[in-house]
Amino acid sequence: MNTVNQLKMEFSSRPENVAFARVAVAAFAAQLDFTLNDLEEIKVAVSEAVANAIIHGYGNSPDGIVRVGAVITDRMLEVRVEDDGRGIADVKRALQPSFSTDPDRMGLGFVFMQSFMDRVQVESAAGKGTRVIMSKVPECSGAEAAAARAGH
Amino acid sequence: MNTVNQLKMEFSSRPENVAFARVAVAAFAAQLDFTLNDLEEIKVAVSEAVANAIIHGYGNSPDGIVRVGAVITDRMLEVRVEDDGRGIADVKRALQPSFSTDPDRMGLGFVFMQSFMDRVQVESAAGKGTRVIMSKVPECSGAEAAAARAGH
Amino acid sequence: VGEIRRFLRDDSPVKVSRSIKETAYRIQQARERLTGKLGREPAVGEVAAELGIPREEVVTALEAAQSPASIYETLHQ
Ligand SMILES: Nc1ncnc2c1ncn2[C@@H]1O[C@H](COP(=O)(O)OP(=O)(O)O)[C@@H](O)[C@H]1O
Ligand SMILES: Nc1ncnc2c1ncn2[C@@H]1O[C@H](COP(=O)(O)OP(=O)(O)O)[C@@H](O)[C@H]1O
Ligand SMILES: [Mg+2]
Ligand SMILES: [Mg+2]
Repeated sequence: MNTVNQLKMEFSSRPENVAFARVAVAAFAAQLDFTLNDLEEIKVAVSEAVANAIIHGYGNSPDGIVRVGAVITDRMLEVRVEDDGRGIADVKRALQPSFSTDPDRMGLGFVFMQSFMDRVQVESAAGKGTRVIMSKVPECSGAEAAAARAGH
Repeated sequence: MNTVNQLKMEFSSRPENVAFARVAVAAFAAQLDFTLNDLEEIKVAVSEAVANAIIHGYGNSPDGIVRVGAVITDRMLEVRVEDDGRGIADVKRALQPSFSTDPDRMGLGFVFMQSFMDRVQVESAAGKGTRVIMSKVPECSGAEAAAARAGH
Repeated sequence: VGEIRRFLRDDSPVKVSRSIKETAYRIQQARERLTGKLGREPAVGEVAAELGIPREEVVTALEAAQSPASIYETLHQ
């Protein structure tokens, strides 16, 4: 079985949409056998990526559009968060723990994404917008865990 | 203040996405001062429209795309549910209570939409897909209710 | 990153602290309390403020409470 369920969303770069995007992606992801803890982690990762698009990508202007895509295949969730904002000149540096271009921020967004998702890829360049692609596979759970316990 | 917050979603015409769309639209609508009861009504209306797109529009094939848009202005939620499916030849007849082209169904979907939303408009033609546009204004509540009581 | 992950898992404020059903129950209680106090149905923002949770989380908790057998049970805490 290699079914694919697809979701694409686009919304205004308004801060109130961070919470919306978080619960929407979690509601979609809940179709896979994620644990509660997994879903919480996905919510944090999505919040961080969407907040970055709004705050850094669009400099808090509400006129930008944030695109969030989610794909569910048999065993995996992939989430994309994209903006057409100012982009990141040095992606490697941006990914460093506690690096931030804003002295008031903690610079831990990418660290959270990397800790909570299995894989995180960042595509960006100055003036070219940013795309964050993250994926996560449910921990051994449900039927599978039962089967594992039963020694199958 | 006439701010606009916009959401556009596209997803596969799979039955599991009815529940997803319902929660996503209600979560987005929660930015307005709807009561919990209003939000329940919005969920039912969205469920019915999305279910129609999947069941009738695409004849339960999972390969179609359902588009759901939501716009929040200062005082109002507008929701659009669109499919590129088989369309409705006679919209007026389809809107009649208990009319259904499927003898196993109750034909109450449009009745629910019309009773739970303030306004429902259906644009469709045979072979041309279907678009349902619904809007709802929060009942007098919050600041406004307080102002009303204070006699403003 | 492995260590941070462990740290966040063990100590995160995000950690699952309350059951979904409990949150849904608290929402219903807040709703009744506010209805009494305000003399009308509270708006979702008022319920959220009363409980100190985001508006969106009120929506997902209620979905869970309504269809306890559904996948949305796993959605909210
Ligand atoms: N979507 C984006 N557009 C532009 N710059 C970004 C984007 N996302 C991240 N960045 C850059 O990467 C840095 C690190 O991001 P992050 O780890 O989330 O920390 P913080 O948001 O606290 O600054 C940000 O300070 C910013 O310079
Ligand atoms: N998106 C759609 N595409 C094609 N036909 C539709 C669509 N939505 C509704 N219809 C038609 O309108 C009829 C009435 O819809 P509804 O009131 O929801 O009742 P039911 O779904 O129980 O049949 C359906 O039986 C169907 O023939
Ligand atoms: Mg950040
Ligand atoms: Mg119907």
